[in-house]
Amino acid sequence: MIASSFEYFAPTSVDEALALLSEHGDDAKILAGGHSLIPAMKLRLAEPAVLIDIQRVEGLKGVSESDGTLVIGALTTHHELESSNLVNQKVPILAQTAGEIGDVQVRNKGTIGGSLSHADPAADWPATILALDADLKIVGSGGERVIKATDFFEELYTTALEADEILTEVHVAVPAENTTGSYLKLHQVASGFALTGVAVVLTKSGDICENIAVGITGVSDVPYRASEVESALAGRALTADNIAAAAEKAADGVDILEDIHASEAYRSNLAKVYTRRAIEGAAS
Amino acid sequence: MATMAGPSRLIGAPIKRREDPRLVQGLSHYVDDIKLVNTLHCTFLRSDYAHADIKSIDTEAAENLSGVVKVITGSDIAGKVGSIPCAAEIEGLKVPDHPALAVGRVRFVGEPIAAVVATDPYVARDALDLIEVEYDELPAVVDLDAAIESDSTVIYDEFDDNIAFTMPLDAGDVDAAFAEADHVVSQRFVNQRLIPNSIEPRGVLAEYLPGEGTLTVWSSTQVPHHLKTILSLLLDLPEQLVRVIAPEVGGGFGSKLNVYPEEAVVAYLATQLRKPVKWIEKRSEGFTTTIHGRDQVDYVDMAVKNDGTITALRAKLLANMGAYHQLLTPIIPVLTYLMMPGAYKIPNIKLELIGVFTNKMATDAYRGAGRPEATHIIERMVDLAAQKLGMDAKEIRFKNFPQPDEFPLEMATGVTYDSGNYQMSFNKALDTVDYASLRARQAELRGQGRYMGIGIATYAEICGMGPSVGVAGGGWESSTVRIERTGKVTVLTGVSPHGQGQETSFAQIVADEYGISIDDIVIIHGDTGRQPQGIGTFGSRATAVGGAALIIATQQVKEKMAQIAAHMLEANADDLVFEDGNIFVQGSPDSAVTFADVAATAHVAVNLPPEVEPGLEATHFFEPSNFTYPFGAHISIVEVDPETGEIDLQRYVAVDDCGNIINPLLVDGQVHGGIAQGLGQAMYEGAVYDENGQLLTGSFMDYAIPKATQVPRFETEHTTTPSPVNPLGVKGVGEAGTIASSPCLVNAVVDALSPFGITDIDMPMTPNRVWQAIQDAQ
Amino acid sequence: MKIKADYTVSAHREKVWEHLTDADLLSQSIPGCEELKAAGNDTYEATIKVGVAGIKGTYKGTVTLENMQPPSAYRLIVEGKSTIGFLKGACDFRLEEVNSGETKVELAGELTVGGKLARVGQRIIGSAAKMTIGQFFKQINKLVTTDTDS
Amino acid sequence: MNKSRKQINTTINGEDYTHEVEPRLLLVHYLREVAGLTGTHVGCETSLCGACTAIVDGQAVKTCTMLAVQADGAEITTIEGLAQDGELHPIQEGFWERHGLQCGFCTPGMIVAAHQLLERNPNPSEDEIRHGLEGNFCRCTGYQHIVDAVQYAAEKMQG
Repeated sequence: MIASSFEYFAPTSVDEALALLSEHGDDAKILAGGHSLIPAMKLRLAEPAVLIDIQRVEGLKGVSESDGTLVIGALTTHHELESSNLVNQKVPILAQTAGEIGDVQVRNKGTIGGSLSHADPAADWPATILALDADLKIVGSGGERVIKATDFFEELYTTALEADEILTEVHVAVPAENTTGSYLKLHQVASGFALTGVAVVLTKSGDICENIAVGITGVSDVPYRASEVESALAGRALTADNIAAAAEKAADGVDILEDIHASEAYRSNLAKVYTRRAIEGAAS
Repeated sequence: MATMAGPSRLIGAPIKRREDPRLVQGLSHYVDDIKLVNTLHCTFLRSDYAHADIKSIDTEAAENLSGVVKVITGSDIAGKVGSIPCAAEIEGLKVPDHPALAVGRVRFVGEPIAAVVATDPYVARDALDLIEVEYDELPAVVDLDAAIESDSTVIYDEFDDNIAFTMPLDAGDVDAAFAEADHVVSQRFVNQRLIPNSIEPRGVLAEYLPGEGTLTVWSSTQVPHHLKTILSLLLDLPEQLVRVIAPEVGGGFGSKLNVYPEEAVVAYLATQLRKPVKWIEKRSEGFTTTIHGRDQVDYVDMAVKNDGTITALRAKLLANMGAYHQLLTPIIPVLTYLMMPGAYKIPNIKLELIGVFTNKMATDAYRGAGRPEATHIIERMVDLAAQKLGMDAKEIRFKNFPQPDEFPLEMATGVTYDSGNYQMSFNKALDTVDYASLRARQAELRGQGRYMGIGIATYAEICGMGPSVGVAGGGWESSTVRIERTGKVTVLTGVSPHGQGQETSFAQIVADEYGISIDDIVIIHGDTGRQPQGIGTFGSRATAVGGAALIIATQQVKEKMAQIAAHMLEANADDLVFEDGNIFVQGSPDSAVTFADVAATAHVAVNLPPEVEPGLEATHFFEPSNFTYPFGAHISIVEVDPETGEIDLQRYVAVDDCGNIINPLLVDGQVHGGIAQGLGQAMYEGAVYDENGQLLTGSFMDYAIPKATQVPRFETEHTTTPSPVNPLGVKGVGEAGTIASSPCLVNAVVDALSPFGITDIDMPMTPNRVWQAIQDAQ
Repeated sequence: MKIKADYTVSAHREKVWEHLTDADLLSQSIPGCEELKAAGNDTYEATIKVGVAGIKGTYKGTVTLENMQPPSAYRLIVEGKSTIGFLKGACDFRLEEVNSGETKVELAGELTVGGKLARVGQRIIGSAAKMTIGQFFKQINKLVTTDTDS
Repeated sequence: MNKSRKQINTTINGEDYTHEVEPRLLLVHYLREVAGLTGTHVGCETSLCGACTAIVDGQAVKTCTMLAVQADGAEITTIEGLAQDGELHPIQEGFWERHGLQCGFCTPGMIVAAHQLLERNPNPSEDEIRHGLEGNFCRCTGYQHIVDAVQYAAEKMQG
């Protein structure tokens, strides 16, 4: 309940934050909404010597549209994404995903950037961000770079972010008219994290699946794109049989998590069933 | 009774709670809200091991931390703080020494080893990380079946095995009944370990005044009087100088019906340091070291005839005590043993109850305490028998209920059910759900490949904990009624409510009896300095025993008032009526004296009838003649998703008979909360230890208590069969919902999955477990 | 918790053996190893910062190598404790030369954790262990190949 | 340690507070121990139970998962700030009228969460109420009377 002592800094600009990060290196942690970090600190599972609170950094909040792309500031809260008219109109799966995270109080405070950077293997955002093929803007002392979501999640709780970098923006291309999405999740009943969460982004041409992206969280150490499912369905008719056959591949080639809440076999089953249902949901 | 009460205005009415204004504004005081000047903060270092010898404890670095006042270990308090007591008296019971801080050996994860006192709770926490403990790990005893095998590690050197006690029963002729049975059904049940998790954690604040020699302890407890007595014994202080206050208590569910090491250590530290000392439990501590509930493995056989008559029951009950006995640990499974027949007349019963030590936290009273286990066993067995006979789950129950005119009914287990009409409550439940059409709907859905299930649990339970012969530490309750000089009424009760609402229901009882406004009555509880004697609130006893004590004390004072009023009115006391704040001769309300005038007269004491002493106060100790036996019928409707194992709970109907009802609003609240906790056991909750005795469900991240989205709307109904064992005719309702709901839900899910050939499923029925059961059946 | 895994290292078996059993090389390969000093009998006192991302704990304890059968097999025993709990592992390593110049290392063992780590971390301990072992072999492979190249 | 203490300014229930605090001080401890407002409770350590819910800059938050330093400059409303001039807030009244509490420990957080819910959705369905209160545990009531209480308040607040 009581964290270890730390030095606290509240920079107001990205540059200031980066300078602090360079100065304190591995000893420092970035504090965004705090809803992953503070619980870990209270249990003393995490004991950073320095906390860099970026809440007061200008320009990292909110959603805007520019050239067919939604630009989401890293400090945008789950609640803001859930309730934003722009998001609900342009990329409703983002709002839908946000609404599945934690509870109201957590969504009020937790941020998309914080969640993605923390990379919990059962967090919701990674599935959807992968399915939307988002770009992530990262700044560091060496400058700015943009990487694909598919290159972002590396290992358990480990991302492509270097120690001196901060995720600043998430870029999501506004999908075409004939594209629909669906995020479907089975909650671990205690924590609310995903036992399995499946995000599907589907582009239809008539009854044919023109393009499909499936992001899955909760099933493996690292959230992943179910590429076997995608290739099994792309270019085919969206019949119940085709969808079911493709969804059977949802856990192919994946190292599946096992814990007291769900066995490996059960998670594998959930991945398939939820993938099928999410595709059906997106296709209907 | 000489005097007449006015028309009953409040008993039976849904009066809103008088407790609530302070609570909804955040203005009440739980232990942690009480701030005394110069308070020191205590925190405990706890064992990471389930079973280990302590080689050394190095506290030096912690002691040197700025702000740390004191660090103590088990050896520092040996001989100064007594062993944590167990009140159970069971023949042959092994009672191990239970030091407040471990000495030499630890026996469960979370066992306290050292206490740190600091000027600031943050510093106290920092100090914990500076204490070095060296352990020699020992094999941990975790599995109940394995613990009683001859090759098991034995937890106590002084005992031969891990068996804490055995209790046999052989009533009737069980062997003959099984020999003559048309069918025998057998099943092993696991009644999983639960963690109570009241939302307010435990907490203690103790202050010692050396001049006066008085120790005052504020504790989040259900039993302040027991705590007072036991603390005086543990610390060797005169009992009269120890005062325990249970301030606002944020839920207990049995978990605070106890005396814990932390209470003893904090009180001891206060006497030594001569400053107030406070400890507030962290949730993670609550998970490991506040008592757990249930944890039985039961092997059961039932003999039935072709017509559905149950002729015999045979069972071996393994009950997990954990590593030490807490206050009532061994008693809890005895309630299972006593209530094995449930709502059915079963003449032949053979039982073997075995209490088993393991390297886990102690079990003890958790809402329902032994009866949910019994009800689970009998209600599941009845369904299994019906399934085997091809009989409807409804019919087999009617077949085996006793008739209403058979009560009081002595059962084969030795208890006597006070009153009952099981047919009435069950019929009401069946009518409410329209049972026949439900079965038709189920058949229709099965045709569509959908798995709907109807679950029934009819139950009888034991509560109203008393008489004293059946309750460790006493089964009576005490109440004092005092009418102040101004005519305001003070009630002092020995019960110690922590959410049950007796400040309201008890005031209803008194207001009706005196014909005065409820606003003129104050109910004081939870303070041994103000109400000198009492037992406490547990086992759905507060109204059945404490309310009974109250009504009698109320009437005793009323008789005296009537004498004084009769003297004032020059009338006969027998003719007086108490109504609307006045006392008058029946039929002559115009020539009345006010209730307040009579109170003033009693205290001014210059115009009293001869032989009448001044003052208006009476104390009554009520000793009930028997327990009470509430009953009822719960029905639930579920649909199971066979692909994922998810359960959709669509409807839950509860018909409970708790005797007379004082306040239906409070009764519904108790039933709702009870069902939610039973539902938690059925669907979500379960303490999981690994093979080394590590608790894997040590936080709300892994241990699920039901959330608002995870429970349905409950439909509650009642029938009323008064109890003959107390003057209010009440039975108690705090646990009924918990007792009936878990078997009701398991029966529903098993019913839904019966097309797969599934006959039983363990709790909690998580999606994974349900899905796995379907896989295994296919 | 059972641990079962295999890794292929791009070096001959003797070379891999050497890297897996030499204190200096081990200390360079064990992720988060801050100190590893010999305490006799193939036992080492170690200080290791283990964990994932921000959730790291510093464990002090011992690393013992047993049943040494160079260059094909040994048993590794790790015991450590920190303020958030303890961990104990015993793992059998089998080295087998596959193809030419490649060695397959098979691991089979048990890991137990206790204390707060077990209570709140059960969801991720298995994955974290797997990841840590993976990082260890990645580093071994790197050291071995650097060594070979030089 | 003093060098790292930070001064924070907050407005709590309309009153201004200024204190120097350790950065690790949790907001809930600031409210309870420094500002003396003990209506906000601590029920768990893992940001799940919601007993510590207060409103910070218009958002219901779990004050056990926020540092006091993060609240510098914030406007905070706790349970103690809801009743006005001795009149219960309609949500408090609803909890009283509909028996929405038993032990009362979760109640302040529950009421504050309900406050946020009704602000965003003045006429919620039962389902929406249950979802809106998912971050607040109650072990006593089974939630049904809490739902009823929020419905009572919703009706009353809409006039």
